[in-house]
Amino acid sequence: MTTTDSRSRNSPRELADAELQDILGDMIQARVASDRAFALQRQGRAGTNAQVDGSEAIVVGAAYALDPATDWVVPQYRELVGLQRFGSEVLDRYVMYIKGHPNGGFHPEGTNVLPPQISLATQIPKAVGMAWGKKLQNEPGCVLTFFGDGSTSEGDFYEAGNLAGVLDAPVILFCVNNQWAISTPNHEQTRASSFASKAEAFGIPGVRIDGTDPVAVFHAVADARERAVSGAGPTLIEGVTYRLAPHTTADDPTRYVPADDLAKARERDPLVTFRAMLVEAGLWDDERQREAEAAADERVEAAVRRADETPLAPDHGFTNVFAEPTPRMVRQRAEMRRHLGLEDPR
Amino acid sequence: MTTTDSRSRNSPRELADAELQDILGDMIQARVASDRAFALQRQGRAGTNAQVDGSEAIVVGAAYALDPATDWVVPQYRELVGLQRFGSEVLDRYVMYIKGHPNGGFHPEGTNVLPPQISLATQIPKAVGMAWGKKLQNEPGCVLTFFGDGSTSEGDFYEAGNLAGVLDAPVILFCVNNQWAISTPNHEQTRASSFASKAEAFGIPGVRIDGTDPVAVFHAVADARERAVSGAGPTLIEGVTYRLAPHTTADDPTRYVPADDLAKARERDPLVTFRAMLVEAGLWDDERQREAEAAADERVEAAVRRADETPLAPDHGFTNVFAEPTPRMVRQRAEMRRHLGLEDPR
Amino acid sequence: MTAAADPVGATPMNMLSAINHTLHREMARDDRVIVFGEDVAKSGGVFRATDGLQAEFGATRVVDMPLAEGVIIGSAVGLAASGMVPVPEIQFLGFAYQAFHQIAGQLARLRYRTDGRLNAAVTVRAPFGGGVRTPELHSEAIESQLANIPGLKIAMPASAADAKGLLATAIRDPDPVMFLEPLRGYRAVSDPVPDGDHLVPFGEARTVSEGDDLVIIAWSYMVEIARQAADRLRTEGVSVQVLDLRTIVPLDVEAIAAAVERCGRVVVVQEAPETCGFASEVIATINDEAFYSLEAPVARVSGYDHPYPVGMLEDDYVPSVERVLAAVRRTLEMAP
Amino acid sequence: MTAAADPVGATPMNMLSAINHTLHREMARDDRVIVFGEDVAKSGGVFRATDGLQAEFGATRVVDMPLAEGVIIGSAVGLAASGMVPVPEIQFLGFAYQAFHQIAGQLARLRYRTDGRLNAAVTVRAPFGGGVRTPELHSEAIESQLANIPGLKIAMPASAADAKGLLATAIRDPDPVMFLEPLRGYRAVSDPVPDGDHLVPFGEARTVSEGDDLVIIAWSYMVEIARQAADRLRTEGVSVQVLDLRTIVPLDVEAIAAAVERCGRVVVVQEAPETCGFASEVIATINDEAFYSLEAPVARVSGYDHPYPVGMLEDDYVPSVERVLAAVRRTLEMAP
Ligand SMILES: Cc1ncc(C[n+]2csc(CCOP(=O)(O)OP(=O)(O)O)c2C)c(N)n1
Ligand SMILES: Cc1ncc(C[n+]2csc(CCOP(=O)(O)OP(=O)(O)O)c2C)c(N)n1
Ligand SMILES: [Mg+2]
Ligand SMILES: [Mg+2]
Repeated sequence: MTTTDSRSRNSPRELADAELQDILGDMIQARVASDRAFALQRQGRAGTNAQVDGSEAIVVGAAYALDPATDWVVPQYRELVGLQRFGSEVLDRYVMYIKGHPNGGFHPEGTNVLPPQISLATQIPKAVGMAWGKKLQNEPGCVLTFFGDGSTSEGDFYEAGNLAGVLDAPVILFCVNNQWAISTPNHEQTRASSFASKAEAFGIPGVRIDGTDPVAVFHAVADARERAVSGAGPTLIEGVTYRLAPHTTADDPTRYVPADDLAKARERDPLVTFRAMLVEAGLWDDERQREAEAAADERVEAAVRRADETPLAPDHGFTNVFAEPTPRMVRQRAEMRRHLGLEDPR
Repeated sequence: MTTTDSRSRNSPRELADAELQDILGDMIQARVASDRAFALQRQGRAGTNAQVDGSEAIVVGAAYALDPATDWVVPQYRELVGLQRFGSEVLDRYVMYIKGHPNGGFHPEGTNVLPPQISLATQIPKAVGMAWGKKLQNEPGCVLTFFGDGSTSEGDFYEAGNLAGVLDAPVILFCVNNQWAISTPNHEQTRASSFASKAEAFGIPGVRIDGTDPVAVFHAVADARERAVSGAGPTLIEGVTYRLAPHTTADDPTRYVPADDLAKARERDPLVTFRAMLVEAGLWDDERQREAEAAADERVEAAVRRADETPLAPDHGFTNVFAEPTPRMVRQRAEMRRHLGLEDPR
Repeated sequence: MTAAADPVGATPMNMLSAINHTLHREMARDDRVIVFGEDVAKSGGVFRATDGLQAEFGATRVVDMPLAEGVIIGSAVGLAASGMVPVPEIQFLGFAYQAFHQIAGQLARLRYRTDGRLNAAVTVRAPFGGGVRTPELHSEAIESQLANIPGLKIAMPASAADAKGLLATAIRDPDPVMFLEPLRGYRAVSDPVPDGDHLVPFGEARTVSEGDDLVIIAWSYMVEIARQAADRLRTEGVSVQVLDLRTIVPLDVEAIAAAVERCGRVVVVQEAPETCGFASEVIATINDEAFYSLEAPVARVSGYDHPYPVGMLEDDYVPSVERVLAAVRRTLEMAP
Repeated sequence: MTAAADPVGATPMNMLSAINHTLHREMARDDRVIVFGEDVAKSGGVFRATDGLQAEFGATRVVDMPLAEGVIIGSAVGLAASGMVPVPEIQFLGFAYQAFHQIAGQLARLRYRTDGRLNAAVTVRAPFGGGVRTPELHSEAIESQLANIPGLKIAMPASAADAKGLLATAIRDPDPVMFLEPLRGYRAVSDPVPDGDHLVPFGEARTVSEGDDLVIIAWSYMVEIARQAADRLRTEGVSVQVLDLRTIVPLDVEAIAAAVERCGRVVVVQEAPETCGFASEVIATINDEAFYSLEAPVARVSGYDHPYPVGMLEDDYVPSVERVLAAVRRTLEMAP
């Protein structure tokens, strides 16, 4: 059932020119935001965070195949910077998130994106449950969840994939194969012939595509979405790319990534190759590039500013555990506020 | 990589006549012990237990393909009655086990069988670890673990299968597909085309065989063992059969098993079909059948007697948690003994 | 400390019937309620707690799941995020361990992590508890491990009426509730269950029998053991209060403090092993709230610090009326 | 209450170096020892705790595993059954939840279930603890949940010397040990570590500073907080004992009782949320063993009953020197 998508990267059939340009714009923004997040960590203004570098075509290509009004994205942790299509809130909140601000997990009604997930693969059962709930409630649309190559080794991936198959859940399981799980390469992660081939275990289609090509990603996700919303069930997609940055701001990949491999991967940097493709098609030039970068910078700066300006209550942790805090929590909160010299909470 | 073994059930090539007779003898003993265990529960002399009915060919056929001196069996819970080849201790301890006697989990050095496992699929990672340990210590032999069709839905199965592939561990993963997980049939368990096909996710061979034919089982396990001990890695085997008894002594299958299906399955009862095959080959007759049943009865009765005679200390639970109990446990044990009017432990 | 119900009448039922009856009612009341788990649909559950639900509400609302506790809980979180009201069953609480990452990391945190955007209005039903000769991991009382996970409410009914009232409250509660059912009480505990809508609020303990020489604090089936002990002591002229906590999160700290203030002497009974069982938290709470009222150390009657034993040993492992009586007598004898 | 070591000399190290040094020594001493986990081999661990091991002992004894905590623990149990001495790493303790079914149901019970035939001589290393701005589930202090699981020993060193001595003891112990390493102590805690063989026996608490007005009981990094508080109090003329439990299972009940008898007043400090943290067990133990010596209720300084918070909130969540000081002062003021 596993197939390798062979659509040529030069035939973006169903995407209009303007969309191709928007996709590159969002990819640029993702990279800019990711770089900025790295810098913020180095300046002590943000915590550990994970760069998107190398996966921009996957995130943005997938986003353009989805309908932000009806579909949900359940991310791992690298993808939020590339989900501009799901609303500007996503970037704003993501910046708060990496700064360790408690509002960072909130997306207002209408922004159909969950916050980052650190506990690997635990988002996959959740995505399947959300898709199941959509089906039960006859809601339109589908759910797409991202997870890494490493995350496919967790029981959650298999349990969820198997259940998705049984339920014909309208869900797209998207494996972002960036070749590495921190220091662990694919061949130490599994002996399966591909991550897509694991779909066999669920009795669902598995598709392996070039994850550096947003058009290939777009088509694969569009096809999977079509299956999902028509009731034909889930699809497992493997997008093959290469992690172009350290695992996170806390990682030193020179200890384990072969320099040659990385150099080769850089030649296929999606920001370079897709730009070249659009340039060749007459859809992009240096001027557009400068504009896109400037626009991205501005959006990112605005998000950082908003995050910096969002007030913070030291006892925020007591809110939103339960709809109403327990008496014990009320007591603890009062103790905390007293200790910090604050008034009792309203 | 998934294959369906098509060796004819009439060509027991590598098994000598005497072995075929021994296999049927052990299958008969398994059924006798299983029936007796059911009766003991009904008499209030044993706890809930699970019958082997329908899986005798799998357990005994597999056991004959293994070397009890070097290989380990890591069972689920139905198989112990059929592992006579691994030593008479196995049956003795199993009877203690179902009676709820704390010695029931013990197998003396040289009996390479773990006790029953209730927490489904948790034995699979353990079996892979044992096989890995064998490899690290250059020990001969392999490890075979049994698990049900339902157990393949647990994360443990996938995590362990994937690791086994990565390590080339000398392990045989044997899925006993008896069509049911309590009341859940195969098609509600997974949409995979077969349980054997899940091997694709691990990059290891998957083999699907007729689990009512001990000769087919023997060959599949013998082949898998050959792969394991030669360093070629693990194999997933699916033995297809039908559960001929209730799930356990506590179950009422008339609520969910279609009577027709069960009737059809009874026609393929391995004890009937394999006996017919041996009769046809001139290797079995009514006299042998009577003898085998009598011998089985006797062995089972002896095991029940031994279990009944094994003394029991109410504070046995404190032993063998740790090599040495903690001071708190020593205190608790003394309290328990005092409460029960027993002397302080030696 | 009183139930919020205003029942028209009441019908005697055992806990199992009360649970089944409540599931029927709640599914009828709110069509977002969905029941799923291993063997809950066609067979009606291994104890028949979900019997008849599939026949009444259909195969999309009462679902037999693949055998995987992790995704039973994980998908429940997703269902809740989508607006459903999931009531998954874990066949035995010991198998909740397979789902601890989903319970602790996901179920307990959906609201927290999304800063209030999404609720996990999930009620996880799971039977547990000893004394009925089940195989391993069917009996384990692990409520204190769950209570250490912030974001979970934990209901542990001891009567059929409370099984109904707490389960209805749990299902209607916007937060995740672990609803732990005592195996031994399924058929052994029977009492009048209010007809009609019956809601027992969380965090309100129940005085099962009045007394002022000593208070026995318990929850789930141990309340029954405590009650029997109190009855025996009454015939000896000893007046013992039995306080049923009903929910351990939220905890009725006031009721505990009031009982300790009145009685001065306390026995806490739990099925779990001694170390880090919920009894320790009760003792710590008494230390916080009623230290100066204590006339003797609080006695704990617990399982022991070894794994829940096999059948032939369990009667000496699970707290018995005799062990509770001994603890009460010892505590009454201690110098103030 | 004293270490069993007779060291020739000592070398100052931080906890991380002490752990790395001990792993090197134990692997050299016993070739059944095998180290594995996520990223422990090629990269030497995300904190470098296992740095250099693969270079020294080869790729079969130091192994990068597929990303799956359940089978990391599950295969460790099997390795132990086969005669190896596994030292798996869980990259952060919060991800032990993915393996709770293997920890509670298998690791803790191999010996019990086989009635003594097989040992699970496994040491599970896992870092945890707050104050270093890690993402979620990296900080969670869940030791009390583990302590409620019979069959696990739990070591929680607070000094570099103990990190060495307890780790060596854990690896040589025939039973499963959860060896929990404080993230914040990896580099911040540094002290002289005995050269040569250094074994700290389990179940023997350590007095970090002497005093008799009040005892602060702590473990892991909270010992450091307690020590700083005690130092500050000493300058004010208050004499505070700091007792480091070192292992919470087995627990040094005698040392706790002796300290309470001498001091009469107690503060317990833990990183975990208040409800059902190990501090509750300490209080219950004091209630059992030294009730009549208590001059005031035991004070708990804990994390709060909400999930471990995001970075900007954590400094007000994890117990601080200031919160410990406040608890000490309050406790000293209480009427006896
Ligand atoms: C359950 C769990 N185990 C371990 C970790 C620690 N960890 C964080 S990222 C990572 C590697 C993830 O690899 P992959 O899934 O391929 O995603 P990538 O980072 O490459 O995008 C690990 C082991 C974690 N966050 N969660
Ligand atoms: C982890 C876990 N979950 C649930 C159960 C309850 N349970 C016991 S047997 C069973 C069905 C097992 O089916 P299968 O694996 O096919 O084995 P079979 O009984 O058919 O041989 C279930 C759900 C359990 N024992 N362990
Ligand atoms: Mg990756
Ligand atoms: Mg089955």
